Amino acid sequence: MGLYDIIFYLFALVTVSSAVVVVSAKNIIYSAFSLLFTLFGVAGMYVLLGSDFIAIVQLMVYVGGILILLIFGVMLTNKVTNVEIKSGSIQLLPALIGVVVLAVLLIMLMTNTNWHIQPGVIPQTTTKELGKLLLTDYVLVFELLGILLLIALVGAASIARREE
Amino acid sequence: MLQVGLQHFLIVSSILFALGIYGIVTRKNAIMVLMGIELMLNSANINFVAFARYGNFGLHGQIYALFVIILAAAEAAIALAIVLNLYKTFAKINVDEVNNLKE
Amino acid sequence: MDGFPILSLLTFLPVLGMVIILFLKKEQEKEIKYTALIVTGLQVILAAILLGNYDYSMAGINDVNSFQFVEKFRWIEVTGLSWLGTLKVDYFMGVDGISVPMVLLTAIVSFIATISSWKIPKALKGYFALFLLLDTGMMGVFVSLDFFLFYVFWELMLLPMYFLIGIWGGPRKEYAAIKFFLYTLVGSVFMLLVMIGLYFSATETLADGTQAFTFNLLALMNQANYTATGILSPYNPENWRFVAYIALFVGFAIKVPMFPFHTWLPDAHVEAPTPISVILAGVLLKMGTYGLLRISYPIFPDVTRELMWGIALFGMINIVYGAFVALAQKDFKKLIAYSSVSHMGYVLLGMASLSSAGINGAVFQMFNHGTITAMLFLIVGVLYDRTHTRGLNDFGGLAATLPRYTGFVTVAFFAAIGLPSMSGFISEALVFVGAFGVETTRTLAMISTLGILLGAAYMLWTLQRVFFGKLNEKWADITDLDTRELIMFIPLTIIIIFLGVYPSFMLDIMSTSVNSLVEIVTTSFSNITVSGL
Amino acid sequence: MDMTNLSELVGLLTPEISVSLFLVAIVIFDLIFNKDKKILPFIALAGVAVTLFFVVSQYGEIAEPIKSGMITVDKFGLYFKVLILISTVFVIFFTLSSDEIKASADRLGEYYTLMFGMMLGMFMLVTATDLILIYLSLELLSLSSYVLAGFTKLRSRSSEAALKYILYGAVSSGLMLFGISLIYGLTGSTNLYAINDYLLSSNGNVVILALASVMIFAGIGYKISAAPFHFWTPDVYEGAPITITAYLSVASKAAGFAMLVRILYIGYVSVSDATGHWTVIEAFDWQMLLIVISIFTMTLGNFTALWQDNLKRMLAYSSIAHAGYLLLGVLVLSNQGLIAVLIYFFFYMLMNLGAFYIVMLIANKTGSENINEYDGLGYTSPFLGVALTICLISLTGLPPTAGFIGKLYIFIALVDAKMIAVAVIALLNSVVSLYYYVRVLKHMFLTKATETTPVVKASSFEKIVLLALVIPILVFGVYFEPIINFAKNSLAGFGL
Amino acid sequence: MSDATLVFISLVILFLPLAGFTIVIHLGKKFPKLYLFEVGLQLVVLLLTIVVAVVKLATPESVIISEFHWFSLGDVPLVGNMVVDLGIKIDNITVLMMIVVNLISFLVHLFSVEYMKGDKRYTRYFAYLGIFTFSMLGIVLTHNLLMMYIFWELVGLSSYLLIGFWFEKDSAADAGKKAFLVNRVGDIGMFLGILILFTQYHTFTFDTIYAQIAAGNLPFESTAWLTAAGILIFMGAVGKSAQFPLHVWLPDAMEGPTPVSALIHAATMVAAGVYLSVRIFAMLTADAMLVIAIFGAFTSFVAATIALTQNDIKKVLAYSTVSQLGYMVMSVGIGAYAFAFFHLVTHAFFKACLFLGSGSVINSMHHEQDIRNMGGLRKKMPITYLAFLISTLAISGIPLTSGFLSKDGLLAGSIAFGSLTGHWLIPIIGFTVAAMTAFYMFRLVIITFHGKPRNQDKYDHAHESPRVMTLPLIILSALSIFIWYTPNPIAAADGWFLQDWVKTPASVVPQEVRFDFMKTDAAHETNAEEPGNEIVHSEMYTEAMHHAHYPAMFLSLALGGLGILFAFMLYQWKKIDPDKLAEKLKPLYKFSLNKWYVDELYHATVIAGTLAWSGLLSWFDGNVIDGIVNGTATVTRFFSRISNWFDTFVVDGIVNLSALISGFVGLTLRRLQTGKVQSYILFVVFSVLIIVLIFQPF
Repeated sequence: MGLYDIIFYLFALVTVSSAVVVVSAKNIIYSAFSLLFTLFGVAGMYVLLGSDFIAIVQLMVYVGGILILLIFGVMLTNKVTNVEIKSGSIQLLPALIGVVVLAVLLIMLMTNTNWHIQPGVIPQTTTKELGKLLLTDYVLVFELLGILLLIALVGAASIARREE
Repeated sequence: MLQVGLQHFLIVSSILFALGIYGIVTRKNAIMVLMGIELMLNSANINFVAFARYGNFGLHGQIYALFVIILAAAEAAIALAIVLNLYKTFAKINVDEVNNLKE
Repeated sequence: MDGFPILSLLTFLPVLGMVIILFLKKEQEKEIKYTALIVTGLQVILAAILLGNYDYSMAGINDVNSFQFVEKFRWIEVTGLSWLGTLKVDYFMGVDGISVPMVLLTAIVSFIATISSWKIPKALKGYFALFLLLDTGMMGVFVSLDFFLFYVFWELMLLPMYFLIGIWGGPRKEYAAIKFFLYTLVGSVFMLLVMIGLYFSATETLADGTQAFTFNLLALMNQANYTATGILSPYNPENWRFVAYIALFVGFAIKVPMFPFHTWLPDAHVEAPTPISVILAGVLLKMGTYGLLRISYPIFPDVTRELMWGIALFGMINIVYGAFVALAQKDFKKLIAYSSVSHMGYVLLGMASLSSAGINGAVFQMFNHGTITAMLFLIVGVLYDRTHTRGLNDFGGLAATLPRYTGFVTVAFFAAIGLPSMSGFISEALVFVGAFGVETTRTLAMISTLGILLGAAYMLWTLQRVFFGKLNEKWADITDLDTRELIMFIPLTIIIIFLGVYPSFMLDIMSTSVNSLVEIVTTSFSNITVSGL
Repeated sequence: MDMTNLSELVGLLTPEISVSLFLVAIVIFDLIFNKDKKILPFIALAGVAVTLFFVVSQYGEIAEPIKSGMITVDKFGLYFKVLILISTVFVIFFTLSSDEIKASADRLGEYYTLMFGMMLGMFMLVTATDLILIYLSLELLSLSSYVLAGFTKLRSRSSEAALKYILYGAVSSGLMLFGISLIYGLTGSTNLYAINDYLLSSNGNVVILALASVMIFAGIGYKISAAPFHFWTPDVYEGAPITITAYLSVASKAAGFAMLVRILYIGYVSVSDATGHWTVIEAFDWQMLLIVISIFTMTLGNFTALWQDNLKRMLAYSSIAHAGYLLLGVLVLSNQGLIAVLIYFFFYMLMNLGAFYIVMLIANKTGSENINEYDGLGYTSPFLGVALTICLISLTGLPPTAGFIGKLYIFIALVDAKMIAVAVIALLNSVVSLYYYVRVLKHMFLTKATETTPVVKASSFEKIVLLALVIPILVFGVYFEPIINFAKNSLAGFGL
Repeated sequence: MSDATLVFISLVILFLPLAGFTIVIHLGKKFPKLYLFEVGLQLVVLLLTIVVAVVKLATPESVIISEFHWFSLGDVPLVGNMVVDLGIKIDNITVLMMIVVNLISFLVHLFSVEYMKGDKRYTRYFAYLGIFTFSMLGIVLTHNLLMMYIFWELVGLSSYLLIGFWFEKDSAADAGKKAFLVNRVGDIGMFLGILILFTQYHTFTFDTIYAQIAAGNLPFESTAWLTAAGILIFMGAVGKSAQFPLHVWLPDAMEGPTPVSALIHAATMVAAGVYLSVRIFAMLTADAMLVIAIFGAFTSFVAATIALTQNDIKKVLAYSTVSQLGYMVMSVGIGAYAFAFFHLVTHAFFKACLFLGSGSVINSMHHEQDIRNMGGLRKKMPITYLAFLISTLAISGIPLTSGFLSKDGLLAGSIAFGSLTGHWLIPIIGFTVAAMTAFYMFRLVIITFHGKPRNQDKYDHAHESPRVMTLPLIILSALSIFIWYTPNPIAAADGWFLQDWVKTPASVVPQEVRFDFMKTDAAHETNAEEPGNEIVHSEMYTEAMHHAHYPAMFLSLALGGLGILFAFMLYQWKKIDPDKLAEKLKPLYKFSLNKWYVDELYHATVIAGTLAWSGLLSWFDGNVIDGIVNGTATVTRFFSRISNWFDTFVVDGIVNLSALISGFVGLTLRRLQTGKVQSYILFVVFSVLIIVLIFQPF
């Protein structure tokens, strides 16, 4: 068990345990902050998997964008004077059964499947290669995502905007 | 077994996925549900990157992860907008209480 | 008559009338009525012209060359459909001895129903528009020679019927209407499946020499046209012909209506307004038996032969059961409705014998039942118009105040009983001659004679309860038939008696075709094994 | 990839580019003509027209499918694009007379923008042959529709619909994404052709393949509202503005089916014989899955619809049931079935749009879609009554309406595949469906009009739009050759 | 006169009454005098009939057949051209029967002019008479079974109309219905018999069928079927001729106007059954004949016993009619073909006379029908009395009357039959009935016309009927004298009637199923091959008949005389007190009778044993036979109610149940739609899991 492994387990532990908190904490703020750790953990995984660029993007977009957005959402939907940030849970038992079965099934399959494993070179810097791919093979998707973001912008604005 | 390989990442992603779904179906607060969705997407992303790394499929997996992250952002934005709007109309955001449309 | 599309005209004239009516204003009631009257009158004239030009010596059934007034055009043709090759649907109409009586019947009954509709209380425009659409549907069924076309017409009359019962009907009209609709739809969906199955089982040679799957009924009657592997092909050892036959049979049987699929009929009849009951009993029920003769018999003669006893059994049950139930009725209209069940049983019984006399009798009985039952429903309608009740025990002694009406009632009732000199006798007698003459159905025919007795019993009992005995003072001052009503009754009476005295008029039309049908149904598709599920 | 590839790509994507440009144009015009938004529908219509031009010209040029990277341009896709464009035109027309949308007239720019966003998503969806692109297109489509479903945001039911829609959609697409990731892990690619190659050559790992397939199907099932992935449908259909409901029920469902056909017939197929019958890989029994799903879907849709008093909701369930019928065309795994799906969709589009339009016109007047509002309507508003009757009869599948032809073809495909039992179940289902469709007729015609019965006068524009839907229903009911030819030609170039 | 002319005139005879009916029924309302037209028409018909009869009987051997295709079923596969013919056959029997029908019909027309006067449907009555005459003539003239059946039913219709003529009375309407229905039972049998024959021979024509049978072509290749066909067709006669057990309608039918009873329910229609039996005689096998004989004998006995006690003048006559019809039927069954027909003719006249006589009495007594209220009428109504008496003598079989001739022959036949086959019961019954007949008829005469008036008030108002009513009586009673039939008042066989006109046709059935005495002698072998060629019976039978003639004559005379004597003893001379007799036998009754029968006991004055037996049979008739009819009706109604219930609840129920289930399924499925999106999502997750677990190939 080398350093790599130890780091993995560390990240895995952080990711999973904070994810557990995310989905179980009563206080929504706790959940949000746990999500931060989860996202960090996942970013760490990316690093371990040799995709530094994705890790950075993960941090920037998720932590810097999505998470902040969520926290804003929490704040906007709870009046300051009447902070009701605790939230309950519903249908725990069926959910637990379903999720446990799902998890066991998934883990069994993940471990028992004969995956296509081929040791290959790990690129040192992925950013440039990614950039190239993005503008050649995936240029179509790239453009599409542009429009998607525009749509998101327009849509979010349209919905969230205060009506006169 | 302890030697970290593809399976390990996959197990982590599986757990994240399961937890994500758990969060989605159990949390009352709409925003917490959204967090669950993010967990789901993250788990898929781990898969993509891990498969790309271990299967030597090139960088495609990473690209997919990138797309998904962007998409997740867009989705989160719209979802939050909808939640905010819901809050304005219903003055509540507990998903289970928003059930006027049924049967 | 060459080239003159008389069948299309007959079929679509009512649609034309409907369009005219739709363009009229709601308030122009007179114009609307007369349009309908003229259209149906023209239909009668056209039917008469058709009969005048009809060549009695040509058989039809499965040979296009001996069909008459044939109109055949390529309607839909799509080529190059992967392995399907060509998909085609023909606009294919023609008449033979089995359809001509039905065409006549449809024209006559529609005309009389139009007169009977004269006093429809509300929404005349809609009523007559739907009525004419219904007319087209019925006529179309009887002249179509392409299964697809047949099916389209078959379904076409469902909706108008639904509305006609549902809007202009009695107190439980909605229930009756939807019941009718659902029942017949169940039947027709099975028919649809068989139609598709047949489509994939036989091919027809096109003008350019290629083979194409076909809906052409005549092509489907030819064993040589079947492919080796078609699902309903007799050459396919694992064919589904038996099942398909049953499915098709159920589809038609619901329309007939055959026990135990008959329960829609009393409801529909009782709730429908008089003219619609007339149409229902007069024409619609015949579509079922006509379908059996036109489609089931010649296309599945092998299965027909296997199942003739079963069909006869159901015919017998219809006869006896219908009569028993009729006997118990307290509602005049319901009684007539059940008598229809009983009388249609004769048609089934006759058909089941697969003999010339039986089938001739069956077709003739279809016509006769059409006219007689139409009259019976008119009779109930006339009485209901005046008294607003149909309870058999609410009347009594009406013969004293309504002598003219009672006269027609007596004629109609005795015609229904099968009194000689009236048309019903000949057909029923032929049915029995046919059914008795074949060993398979002999016992059933003998049991069915019970129906003759019971039929007389309920009819005479009704006659007695309603018309004889002490006059119920409540109805002391109701009026006898007026001219309009006479106009409805007289033609029917004349037809009933004329055909009773001179049945050749009708039998000559059909006998050539029927004999050909008997030949086909008893001999073709032999040497093949019918396998079940 | 060099510039020739790129220009080739541009050449192949003219319709999509057109849509995108008009999308941007709408945004810009919306900003310029801030006060008067009347011009926007015309820009939208122009956009549809131009796009239609490109689609049609592409249809004429393309003989064989052209595969380029993540997309495949073929007539099959173009058929669906035509379908989508036609329904877009009608939805724009609907919008013009929708009171709901008029109430939010100041956000009309967003409305059309998002509609074009949906359109673009659908276009990409029917063109894509790469799972990632499929996923992203699906998301583009979904994101736009989430917003549109909640477009009348001040109405609580609209907001609720949007929330449910997005949560449900996000989970479904999340499942699909996870499935895609598993497929990617198994095959090393997301390209359907490559996946197919892999699946044909390898025969291990069947369990994980099944899981991935089902997860992907969850995404598809959500889009086509197949049970048990349909739950969002009734709630969202009821909550969303009717124009959007109509659009979702037709166009977005069409795109979903195109996606299903692509994935199934490209990704999973193993043999396609000369007679047009297909076989899928043995590892996962797609056919049985689809049979079960289809029967379940139509049964659930029909039986639940029996109990609906809200017409919009009833139509939602009916559209679920129709998804079940449409699945029949897919599951027979034959060209015949695909033709049936194409034909069915065309007719389904006409009748469903017609029905929704009338429901909308009536709701404009009454503010409600409750069936009791329809009592006696056939007398006060005969035109609408008759038109709705025709649409509903067509939805039931009775001749002589187009709906019958659609059903007929589905059953032709079924009988051809010897799936008699399935056909019988489907037919009995259609009998059940009759009941609730006719129930509307009952309320319209069999119940007498009272003074509370609204008199809904359709404007001549509305009448023309309605006639443009209803007349084809009747005409195609008796003369359907052009549509069959169209479908057949579109399938001739189906890429494999 | 050529055959063609004869046929033409016959057709005119057939259709004139129909024309009369059509005209009178349609115009009768406007022109009430049209009844005269109808009467005149009937006179014309009668005259034409006489012409035809005279011409035809001049050449007794000839048979004229004229037929045409009624309809055809075309070229039927396996059979060839199938044609259904209608046609008429004029032979001696036909013309004799035509005379009977038309003569009585005319006389009844005449009688009715006065009798029905003042009725509100006066002209319609005559129209109905017209259609009856038409129908009856159809039966007489036909040469085939189908036409026979057709007119058979039409006769039933006219009978229905006439019985129920006073439909305001429930009893009349009921009786009409009952008559029609009971007849239908027989008709169905007849119809089935016809079907058997048609199935085999594809024709309805008598002669063709007989030719085929003679050629050895049997129905379904079996003599049993031939027997069955015979018995089944005979069932038609059972109904129409009111044979046991279908005789119940006839007494009720007396609800109709009395002239109608005379015409239809005494002379003509009810005799149609006998006529039919006569027509099918050639194809009857021994078994069939025996069945017929037993039916006939039993009927005659049952009816006679009942007639003993009846007090309604028309009921007595009705039961006597039933009894006499039983005689005729029995006579056919025992092979005394000629005497059956002979008795038919003679009975027609004297029974019509009796009925018209009773009508005359009833009319003058202001519609009083109970004989207990009559008496002494011979002084008030001498002509009626005389006519009635002559007819009564005839029916009782007193020499010099026609009845003596026919009855004697018939009884001789029965003795011959008994001696040849050992079935002695039949002659025994025959003679018993003869005695009873004489008794009850004289009882009727004595009670009605002799003695002292029992109801002075009614008696005072009674008067002799007008001439238009007495004339028919006179004519008919005159026809009850022997001279019209034979010059020899004690043996009919020598007369022209039997010698020249009516001859027994040869049987066509295979030898082995004939009675021994009917087997063809070698000498007749060749003749027998040609059906229709009328020959007398075998030597054996002729000889037996010959031997039986005198014993039969004396025995019947003795018994008849005894009966009459008894009647006189009881009623005229009061040597025996009928009431006392009844009193004596009271205990025999008690255990089985209710009050109504006690009443009957008081008024019935018959000898002890017969009395008890009569009451028992009357009870049997009222409760068992009618009870069976009523019981059948009850059971039928019960069944129909069950069917109705079944229809409403089971058949409909299944339909509604499936609708209910549909609804329930919908309701359950609807519950899934909770409105909570998270539940939906959970459902989706579970669905995915379940699908994977089901569809993955572990």
